[in-house]
Amino acid sequence: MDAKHPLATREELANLDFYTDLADRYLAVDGLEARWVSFTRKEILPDQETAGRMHYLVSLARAVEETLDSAFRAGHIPGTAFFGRGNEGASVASAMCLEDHEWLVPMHRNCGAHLAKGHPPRSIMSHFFGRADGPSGGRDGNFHMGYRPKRITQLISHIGTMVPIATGVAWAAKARGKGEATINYIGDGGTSSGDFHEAVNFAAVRKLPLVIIIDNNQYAYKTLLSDQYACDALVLKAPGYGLPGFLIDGTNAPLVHHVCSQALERARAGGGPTLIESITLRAAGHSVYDKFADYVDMEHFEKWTNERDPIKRLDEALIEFGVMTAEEVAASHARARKDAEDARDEALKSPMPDPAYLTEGVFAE
Amino acid sequence: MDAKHPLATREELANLDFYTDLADRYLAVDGLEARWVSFTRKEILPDQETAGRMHYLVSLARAVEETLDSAFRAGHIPGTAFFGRGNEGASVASAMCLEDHEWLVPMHRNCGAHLAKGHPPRSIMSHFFGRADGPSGGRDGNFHMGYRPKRITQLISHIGTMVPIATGVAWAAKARGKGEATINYIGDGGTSSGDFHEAVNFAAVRKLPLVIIIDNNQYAYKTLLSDQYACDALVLKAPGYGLPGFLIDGTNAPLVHHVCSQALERARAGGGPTLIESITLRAAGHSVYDKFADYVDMEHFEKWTNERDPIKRLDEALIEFGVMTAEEVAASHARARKDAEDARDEALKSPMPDPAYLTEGVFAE
Amino acid sequence: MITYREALSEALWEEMERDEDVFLLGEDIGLGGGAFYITKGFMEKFGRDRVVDVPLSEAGFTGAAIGAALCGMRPVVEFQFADFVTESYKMIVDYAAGNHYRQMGPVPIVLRLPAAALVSAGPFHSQNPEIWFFGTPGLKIVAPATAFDAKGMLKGAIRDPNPVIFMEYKKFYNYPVDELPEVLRPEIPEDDYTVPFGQARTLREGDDISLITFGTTVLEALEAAEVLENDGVSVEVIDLRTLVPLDKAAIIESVKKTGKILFLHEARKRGGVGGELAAIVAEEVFEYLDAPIRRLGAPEAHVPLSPPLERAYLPSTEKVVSELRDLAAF
Amino acid sequence: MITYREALSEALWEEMERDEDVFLLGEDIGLGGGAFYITKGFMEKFGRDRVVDVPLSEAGFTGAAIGAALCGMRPVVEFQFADFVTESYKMIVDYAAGNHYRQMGPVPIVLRLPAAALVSAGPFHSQNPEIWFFGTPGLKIVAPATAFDAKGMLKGAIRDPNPVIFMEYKKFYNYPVDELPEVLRPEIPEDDYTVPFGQARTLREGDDISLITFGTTVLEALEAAEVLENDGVSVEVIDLRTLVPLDKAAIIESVKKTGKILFLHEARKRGGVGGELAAIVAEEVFEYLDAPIRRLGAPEAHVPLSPPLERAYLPSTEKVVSELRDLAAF
Ligand SMILES: Cc1ncc(C[n+]2csc(CCOP(=O)(O)OP(=O)(O)O)c2C)c(N)n1
Ligand SMILES: Cc1ncc(C[n+]2csc(CCOP(=O)(O)OP(=O)(O)O)c2C)c(N)n1
Ligand SMILES: [Mg+2]
Ligand SMILES: [Mg+2]
Repeated sequence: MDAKHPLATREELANLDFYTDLADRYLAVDGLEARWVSFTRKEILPDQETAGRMHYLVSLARAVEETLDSAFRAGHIPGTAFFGRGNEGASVASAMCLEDHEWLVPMHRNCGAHLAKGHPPRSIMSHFFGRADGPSGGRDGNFHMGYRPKRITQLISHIGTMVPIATGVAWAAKARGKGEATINYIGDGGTSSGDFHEAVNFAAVRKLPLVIIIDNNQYAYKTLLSDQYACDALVLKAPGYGLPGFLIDGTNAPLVHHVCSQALERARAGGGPTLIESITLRAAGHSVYDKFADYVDMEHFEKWTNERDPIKRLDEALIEFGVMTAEEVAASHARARKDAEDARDEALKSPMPDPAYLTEGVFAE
Repeated sequence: MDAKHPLATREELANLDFYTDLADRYLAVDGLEARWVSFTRKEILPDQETAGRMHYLVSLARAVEETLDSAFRAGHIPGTAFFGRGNEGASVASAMCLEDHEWLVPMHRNCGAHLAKGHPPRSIMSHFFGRADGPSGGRDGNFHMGYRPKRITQLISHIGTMVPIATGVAWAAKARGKGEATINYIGDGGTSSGDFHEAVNFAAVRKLPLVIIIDNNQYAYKTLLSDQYACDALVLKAPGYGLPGFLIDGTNAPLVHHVCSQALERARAGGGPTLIESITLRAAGHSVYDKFADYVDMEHFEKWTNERDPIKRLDEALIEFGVMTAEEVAASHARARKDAEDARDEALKSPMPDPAYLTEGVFAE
Repeated sequence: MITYREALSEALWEEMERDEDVFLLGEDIGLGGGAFYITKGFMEKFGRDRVVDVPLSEAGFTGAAIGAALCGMRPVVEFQFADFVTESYKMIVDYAAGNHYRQMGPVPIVLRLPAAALVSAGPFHSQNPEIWFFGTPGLKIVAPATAFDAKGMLKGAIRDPNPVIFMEYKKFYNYPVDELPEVLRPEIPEDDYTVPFGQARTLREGDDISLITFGTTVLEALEAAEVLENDGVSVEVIDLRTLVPLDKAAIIESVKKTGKILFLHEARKRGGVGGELAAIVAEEVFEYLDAPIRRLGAPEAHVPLSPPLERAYLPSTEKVVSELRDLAAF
Repeated sequence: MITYREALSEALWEEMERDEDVFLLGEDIGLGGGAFYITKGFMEKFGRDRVVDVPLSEAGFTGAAIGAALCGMRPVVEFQFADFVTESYKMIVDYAAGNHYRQMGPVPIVLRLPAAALVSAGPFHSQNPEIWFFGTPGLKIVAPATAFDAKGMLKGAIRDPNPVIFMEYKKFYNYPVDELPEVLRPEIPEDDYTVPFGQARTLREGDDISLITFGTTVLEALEAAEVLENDGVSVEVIDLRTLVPLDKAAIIESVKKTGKILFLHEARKRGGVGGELAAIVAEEVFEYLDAPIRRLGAPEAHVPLSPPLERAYLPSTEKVVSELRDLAAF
């Protein structure tokens, strides 16, 4: 046995505690072998330029969603809104690994991934505000957004659907033989859907260039993990598809970047899909309407949001290891905030859609 | 490590050969541990009475299907017909383990399970012949049969569907608290369906008293296993649901009985579901219309049908270990053949359905 | 008076008390009390084995409900939104609908579908599901528009031995009772009652035009009839209440009286159930018609989210009035 | 002359040769050449990455097709039987149908659905899928009844930027060409051609009654018209060919001429597309009608398997004749 990467024991898996067990190691599953891979926070740090971009983007994700949240309370968002608070680090750090010409297949808590892939905050704001110049022209809203100029698909509400869609996107990349890879996210709840299963299996059989990230944020709306699945960790599904899997702390953005870029390299090189379970906490209600204190263990919630906030953790790591100064970090936050608010102000000036076009575009010409 | 039950190695799993590897051992998967359990043919033999019943029932399954096959060629079966040739041993030996008041949720190659659960050959014949006195009154036919007096559900064509249905049947048993268990089958192809996944997950989360048997007969119509899944064995899906799993030679009827009765005991005692992968070979075409020589490896086919015929194997084992004499075996075959043919003759006298009732029974009163 | 939402809760609660075989399956209905809090407090009372928080798997849990129903239980499935029933399509259309016809026993399941538009809920939380099921024999389809019907029909659905597509209207859940037109708030009996299926209800009598509707558009229908009264035109408004079984007699009686008919529903006109209704009238009482049959439903688009589009999409009182005036002028 | 099945094979083959982005997904279509051998020999020619034997997972592979289409590819999905499309329902109705309307790009996919009754195929291999999709905007629905249409419409579907529900009729696959009525075997051009959608075809001109149909029942329609000719009644038979887009003008023109109309389809009458067609006529050309609108479809039952039941279930020439005679007598 490789001493650096010891096999995980049955007991460890059966008593897995996301909070402590993933602090300084991650789990790599391959066939029926699960190994613990240790890391130091320093060794996984990206280079300075990447780190700077990452920092700005996670700050932007937080700022955009906070701005949207207050815009909702001010009555600017028709319908409802879902946010990815707590997931900014994993979203940004994974999607950053994609090349411009590669496709992203995001879900409803991946605002950070949209931003990292290049979806402009201005467009996101217009979309949430139901404006004519948003990417759906006001026909849809909330997190149901895509952005074709940057190769981001739109999700529909039906959870699970996007995993099969992602296999098709990856299929196209493979068929055209340009060595492109795709990232797709799915929630812990979403793994229970038949679509997840059908798609992961198809991706595995056809060795598609696809990285599937399970955003396990410990809740599916008001349903507990223990009512959602009975395995010790979702990553244990990987061997059943013949795929490699990783179980990682998704609040550690550099770690997500480290593991994802390897998985993407493997996909681009023809090695097939990887399943990554990224543990975070949904650090807010399910939607802006959700009274989550009714069903969430608030002690657990406080602990995670205080100590495992992906942005605070990134701030600290970058400063501690001298990648950015405290001033640079503050400036990055300030810039993000301003960019989000400018985008909001601009979007609020956009026109609402004209009902004259209500029935146009049902068919493509 | 338990020397009697050594852990399976990665290499063994990656190079799994159903034919040789399962000859005198089976695989027991629990969490990330896969152990080989060795057995001798003698030690797994059921008691004499059970063995006698088993022998008659596998013979009957073969005889009923062969009789149906010639009835089809004689023009007595409207539509098409699917048979479970090669699967009689696994079907009978598993369903035999059910009590009379327990439910069976069979698939399209489980004629043996129908018979073991008590579905009379006469009723099966009427069903295939489209007669008024068949269990669906001629509204359906072929393998789409159930038999409520003996608690056998009807399958619909849509493969995968029956696994969720089985979870509901098991739910009812659990809710009513009588310690009843349910058996459900699904094909290797069927494991690719989303339904399989949703249902196995639900069964695991709720610890339902359900035994799910994957009838891996090495083909799904004309699709090869390698185009169906990419894991080394389907039983490796069990850990991803938090379930125990077994990989067994399904042509060895006593072994199937041995493993299934334990799984059912566990289910009845509240231990939850078990996933069993039973390896057989579909020893005929997909349906009576299928030209299977076009796509089947005939050398492999010959080898299996000659050496792994479940009936021949049972005959031999029972005689070799003195459970039945050669004469008793021959008599059992003869009785089965006669019973099947009598059932056919009777059914051919049954009336066809009266079109006057075409639209009756759409709703229950 | 209780709200429509409370009526649904009461029906479920009373039926669960009455019959141990009744149990509930759905996403977030236990610990969380459901997206619309219809089962709030149920898990505490009935336990997690009768109020089942299921994994995110509509086909799977609909199938489980069917399986339990085959064994004589009475599962009630809550879909979080009617839209998600498309995930379970084959379970309903292929399995549940035909099982009794295939002589394999009754399938007493209720599928509760929170349906239709609310406010800017967008293309995936606003759909009217009736057309997905309307053409399949063996499914009852009901559409309560009042709290009285919601309670009585849900009880009736639970006791019915057939699969029932139970559309409930999110718009009505918390609709303030005192803002409803009088006719839409019938007294709810203290005692147990059920509403029989297949009996339309005349919300307003009239002689000149028959306005036949169901679901959310009972509101627009009544308002429009009021407007027409000021024009001196007497409009009869009928709430069909259930689509399968259909109260054909009520439609035919009314059209025999008025000679003019408008079918109205929130769902799209093209391919909506109004087509079947119009066809029935054209086939069976053609000779009584004094004007072309009219239908009003949403236009040819997916339900858009942004307010100006959504407003333009939904059938409004103005649109109903305009159709009625056209008919009156014919 | 080639068969309907050969026409489909040719269309696929030629389109795959023409455009590298065209590829096929389906169960058993590669190694096995498909349940009906429509892609026999394709894998050898185009390889296993363009003729893809998929795992048993309709929702999954339909979703994969949509994803590839979003990236500009042209997937053609074969369902082994039309009935199994219920497994992919939400992928089609919720995702594919609305993507372009939501301004997220076109979804050029073709869903090939081997539809309708053959002989004793029973409730799960005999269904007519059009009603499942007819009410959803954004889906084209086509129903070729001849080899000429099968080839030209499949090519057209593949080149169309929208999702196309392509119904193909198992009954016609191997129908002996020389047993078909002359009008159902138009010459198939040597050269590349497509059949434009939305253009009905008059199979037989007539003045007394319009008989509007599509799909398998073109056969019964033509036979019945023949019988009526002996009665001295002249029946116009129109094959709609596509349901979306619909050639409304052709229906309206014909009914203006004849004043009497019968809609005929193999699918059940109640909830069938005949309802929408009848409603359109009742709305738009009411004043031209000389008789009630009639519809003929299957009765209220699931497709039964046993021959006496199946015969009673399917619309037959006798039933068409009887409807036509009723209309003629009106
Ligand atoms: C098919 C389907 N069923 C139900 C819903 C309603 N719903 C929206 S989000 C959600 C929970 C999703 O949980 P998870 O996948 O863990 O994602 P999270 O919201 O936690 O990020 C549910 C049940 C849906 N959108 N789609
Ligand atoms: C949802 C669905 N898709 C396709 C089919 C057509 N079909 C019937 S049997 C079969 C293969 C099933 O393979 P498997 O599950 O391995 O069972 P086997 O026939 O080998 O016993 C297929 C594709 C079907 N019945 N249902
Ligand atoms: Mg979650
Ligand atoms: Mg198989």
